[in-house]
Amino acid sequence: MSGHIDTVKQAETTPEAEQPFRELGLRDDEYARIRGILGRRPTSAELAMYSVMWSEHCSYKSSKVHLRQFADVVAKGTAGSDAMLVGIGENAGVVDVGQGWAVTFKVESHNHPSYVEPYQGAATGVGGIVRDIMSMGARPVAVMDQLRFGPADAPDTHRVLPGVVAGVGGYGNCLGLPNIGGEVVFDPSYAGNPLVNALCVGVMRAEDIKLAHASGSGNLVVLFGARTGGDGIGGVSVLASETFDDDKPTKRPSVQVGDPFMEKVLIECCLEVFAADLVVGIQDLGGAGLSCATSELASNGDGGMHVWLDRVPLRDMSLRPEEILMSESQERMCAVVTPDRLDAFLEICARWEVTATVIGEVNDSRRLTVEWHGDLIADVPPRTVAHEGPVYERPMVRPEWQDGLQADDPSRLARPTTTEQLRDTVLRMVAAPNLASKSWVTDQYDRYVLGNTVLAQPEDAGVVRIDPATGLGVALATDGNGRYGKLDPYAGAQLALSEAYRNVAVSGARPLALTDCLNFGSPEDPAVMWQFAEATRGLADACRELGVPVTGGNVSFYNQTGDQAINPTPVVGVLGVIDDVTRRVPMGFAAEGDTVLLLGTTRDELGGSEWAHHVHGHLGGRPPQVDLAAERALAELLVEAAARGLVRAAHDLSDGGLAQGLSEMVLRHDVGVTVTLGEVTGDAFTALFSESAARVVVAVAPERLDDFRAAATAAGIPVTALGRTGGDALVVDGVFRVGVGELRAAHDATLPALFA
Amino acid sequence: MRVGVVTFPGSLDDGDARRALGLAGAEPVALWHGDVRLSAVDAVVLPGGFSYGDYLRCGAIARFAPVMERVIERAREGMPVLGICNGFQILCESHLLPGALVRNDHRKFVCRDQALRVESNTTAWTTAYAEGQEIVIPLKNGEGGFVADDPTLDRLEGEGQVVVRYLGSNPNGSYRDIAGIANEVGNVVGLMPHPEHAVEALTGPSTDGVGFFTSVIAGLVSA
Amino acid sequence: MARVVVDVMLKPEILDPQGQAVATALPKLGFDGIAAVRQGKRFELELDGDVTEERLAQIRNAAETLLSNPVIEDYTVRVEP
Amino acid sequence: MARVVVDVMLKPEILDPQGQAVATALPKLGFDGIAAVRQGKRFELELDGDVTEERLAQIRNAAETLLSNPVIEDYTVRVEP
Ligand SMILES: Nc1ncnc2c1ncn2[C@@H]1O[C@H](COP(=O)(O)OP(=O)(O)O)[C@@H](O)[C@H]1O
Ligand SMILES: [Mg+2]
Repeated sequence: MSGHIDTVKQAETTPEAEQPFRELGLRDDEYARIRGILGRRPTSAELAMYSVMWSEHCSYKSSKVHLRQFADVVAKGTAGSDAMLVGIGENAGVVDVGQGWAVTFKVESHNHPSYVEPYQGAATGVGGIVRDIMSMGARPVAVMDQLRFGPADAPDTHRVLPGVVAGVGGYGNCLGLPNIGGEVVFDPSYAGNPLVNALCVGVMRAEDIKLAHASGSGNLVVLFGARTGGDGIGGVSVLASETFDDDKPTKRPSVQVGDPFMEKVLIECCLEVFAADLVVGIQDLGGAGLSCATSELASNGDGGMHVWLDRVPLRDMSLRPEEILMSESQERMCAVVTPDRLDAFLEICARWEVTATVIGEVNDSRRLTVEWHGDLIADVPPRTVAHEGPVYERPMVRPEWQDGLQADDPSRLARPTTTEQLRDTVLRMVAAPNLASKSWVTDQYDRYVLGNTVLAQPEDAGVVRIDPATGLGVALATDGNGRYGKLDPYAGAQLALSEAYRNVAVSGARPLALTDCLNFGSPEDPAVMWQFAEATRGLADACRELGVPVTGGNVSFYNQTGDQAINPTPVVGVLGVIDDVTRRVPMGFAAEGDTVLLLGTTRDELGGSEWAHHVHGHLGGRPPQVDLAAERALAELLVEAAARGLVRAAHDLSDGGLAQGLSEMVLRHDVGVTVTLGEVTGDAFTALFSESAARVVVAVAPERLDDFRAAATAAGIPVTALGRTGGDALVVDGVFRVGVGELRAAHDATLPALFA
Repeated sequence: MRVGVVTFPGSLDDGDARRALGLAGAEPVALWHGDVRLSAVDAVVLPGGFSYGDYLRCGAIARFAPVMERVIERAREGMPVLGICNGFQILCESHLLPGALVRNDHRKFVCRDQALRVESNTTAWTTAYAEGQEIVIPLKNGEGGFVADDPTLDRLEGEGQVVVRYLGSNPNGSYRDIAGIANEVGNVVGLMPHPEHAVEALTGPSTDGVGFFTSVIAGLVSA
Repeated sequence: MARVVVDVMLKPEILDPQGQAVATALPKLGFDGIAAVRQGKRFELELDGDVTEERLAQIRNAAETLLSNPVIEDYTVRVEP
Repeated sequence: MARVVVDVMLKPEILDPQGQAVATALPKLGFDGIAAVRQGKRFELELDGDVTEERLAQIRNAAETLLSNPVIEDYTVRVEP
């Protein structure tokens, strides 16, 4: 133990001591508020706790006022919200999927750490979201990853991408969680600001939901998992160095290193503990470590907790108490256990060789008190730390460039006209980094483990069976298009939701609920704040119309270089339920002689399109029109068609339009197709590359065609006959023919050539 | 027919192996790494995963688990043992099988549907296949390159101990495209690919993996 | 031909799950009295020709940028006798 | 406290993809004149108390059975000054 420990007693007797609150990221008025709450200056431990818990990351101080709209959607009783068992505010939302099963899922960002140390940043991102899911009492069953990088050929992308992918795989594979999908997107706006989001989904019986609540005076708080080291507390060292301690602070790493093996045994340990019903409440340790876990547990429970901080098992004996409170060491969990169950709890931990230590006790003091070798070093009302942080209505201004951007329509761009040019464009587009095969990435992820993966990449949605006895399953898809977001953040967010929703529906699952990760620039920039407000408003409005509530998510601000913010990138993950996974609909053409139909309406919509981006480096105009009523009707049709076995394949159209959609359907099983574009829309180019929303291509077996058409008519969905499957080429009648081999070569070569 | 599946800390495919055995008609028995006795099982599967995180070398620490002492002893007496992926690595570390498995030559984890040729159908785990039969089952590993010195490789080839071989492009730099081998007697088999992930059409690329499990059951029944 | 060895170890404050796994395994196998284990990487570089100060400086540069990640690792460079 | 270092390297005849990758990367980054690179492991063992002959023999045993796989690797054990 080095140096001097700041106690509550000292704080009372030295009210004027200088404190480095600004270095810890607190504003003058925030510091004054803390003094007001406590009626004295905070101790350095208290200052550490408030500063991390009141940070943007933990307190949501800039986003809170906007996120409230999501809760309002639920409060107003959207169709679908009755399926929600646990909503925003808990570690993750929980949805009732029927037959007594509940599913919890959430997407979260680990952007900045992945930029600093790609492998460990991405790995610990997966680790963190998996613990969130465990803290609901669920067994994690699958993960997904949403990755965004600068241009595919930029040097920094080459530094970051291989490490990020290896990290996602290294951690997830070692946990034994199948990776069932995700995204890989390249755009200059992410150069220097890669986005690494990760999603986890877990399953439990509805009655087994656990919450992060510390109730019951006398119950014990047990910390279990890895020992605590100095991980991720580079920032707090100022507490030691600048005021209270003359000793030179030991070096503290700002990077966290993950130990997936420890997390794997932690998962098994938790599952046994849950099965034996040994915990009252449970909480993962993520950002803000013990500060967060103890204050949230206490604040959600009966309101009081005492912690013996010196009992925390350490990896680094030089850690000071305030550092222990803030350490973000990975692979740790906190449980609240009744005294009579403690031995049983510890026995399970011992069997898995997991260190477990009683570090605190629940009481009815309404205070969170922290003791260090007999001295009281913190004494705070827990709600003021965990839930009553500052809330800001940040100024917002619609950027003055927005009008000019929208006016810069892609209609001025040169379009291919000859059949030769169209053919070239198709081949060029399937090879574009954003549209090319992602196998180089996804082949590094285990999609088979656990034996319940029914659909995974490159399918539209990941589908996992959750009950082998009945065939009940869930589907998940995530989407987000930052270019659309930049052109119109309100519509961009709605399009992200529309696409994920449609991807779930094409697989045959009924969309139920969503999670989101809102990746934006600095909230202190009024233009960014406007984008954020527009995106959240768009999302909330769309939730209401589609009848799918937001169950939880994450906000990541400050994704910018200098004053250049990333494209506003709300990533939306939609969860659907499918009662019988054998009815799932895959994306690829699987048989010859099926009729191929286009559902939905194609307009001349190329603003923000992949074509404008890849061929012309252009971003301008308006994104495709949002049509939520059409999306909803289309989804209902697709879910019905799947249940009745009417379609053999279905694939949604998005980036790259019909050309890309058909190419992917052909390449899935090397079954060709011949189509005519005459009835789609005016000219072949628009038909092939427009990105109009609410569109899907289906393949229907001859004997089901009448039934399907009747169902589509009843649903009011426009149907255009495209052609028939078969052969070994993608043939657009009268325009061009591309052999499967040539198409595959173009589609498969891009990523290996860039990153091998 | 009771077939044990050992769970080490970090085992991942133990549940899948039990499921596959059940589908094939055996009674799967969960064994724990700390067990000092093998509760009356007729055969044992060492499943895939990352035992002890694979931090030192794959399988290096698991080999010293208490249960392995009995597994090694019984294997030497002729009990059928199948090591899949991490299990294969453990068998090599235990010297029940020759050679070793090293980092993939491309240095990446690889998960793919792998075409294989069954080279030997005389081991305890492959009698259900025809010699030369081509099958597709998942492959997923980071350290799947089989290596051994030339005399050992020649002996494996000569004695018919190469059980399955990769078809198409070599996925990991394995010497002589070897995907799985057996000991001299044929009761101990190690495989990098995962037959337990190819037992249901719904979740696997095929059901080609079932044969490994029905083989051992048939052998035990007739024994 | 000369040989230069670059040792790369995780910084002491960084978690080392690999070393920890070895440290836990050793006593179980009856090897006692080992207080801690750290596991790192060892690179053996064979040079064409002699080791000059300039080439050593180059190798130090490579150790810093390619062979190690300075955010989490330290390295040492030495010429093997 | 004494420190013993165990170096474990792949045998020369075993393919070393990691060393090879480093060897290919070096010239691309402008580091020339490196004929070959091998990558191995370095274990630093901190002992409670002194290094005796008996303990060194123990550690050699651990290096042979646990820290290395003699089928593919060689090891060296040395006491750090
Ligand atoms: N980082 C990733 N991790 C896992 N799967 C991915 C990743 N990136 C892309 N995929 C998968 O590759 C397929 C194609 O991706 P994408 O073209 O973005 O799909 P969509 O256009 O339907 O959103 C999908 O199945 C997707 O889940
Ligand atoms: Mg899709």
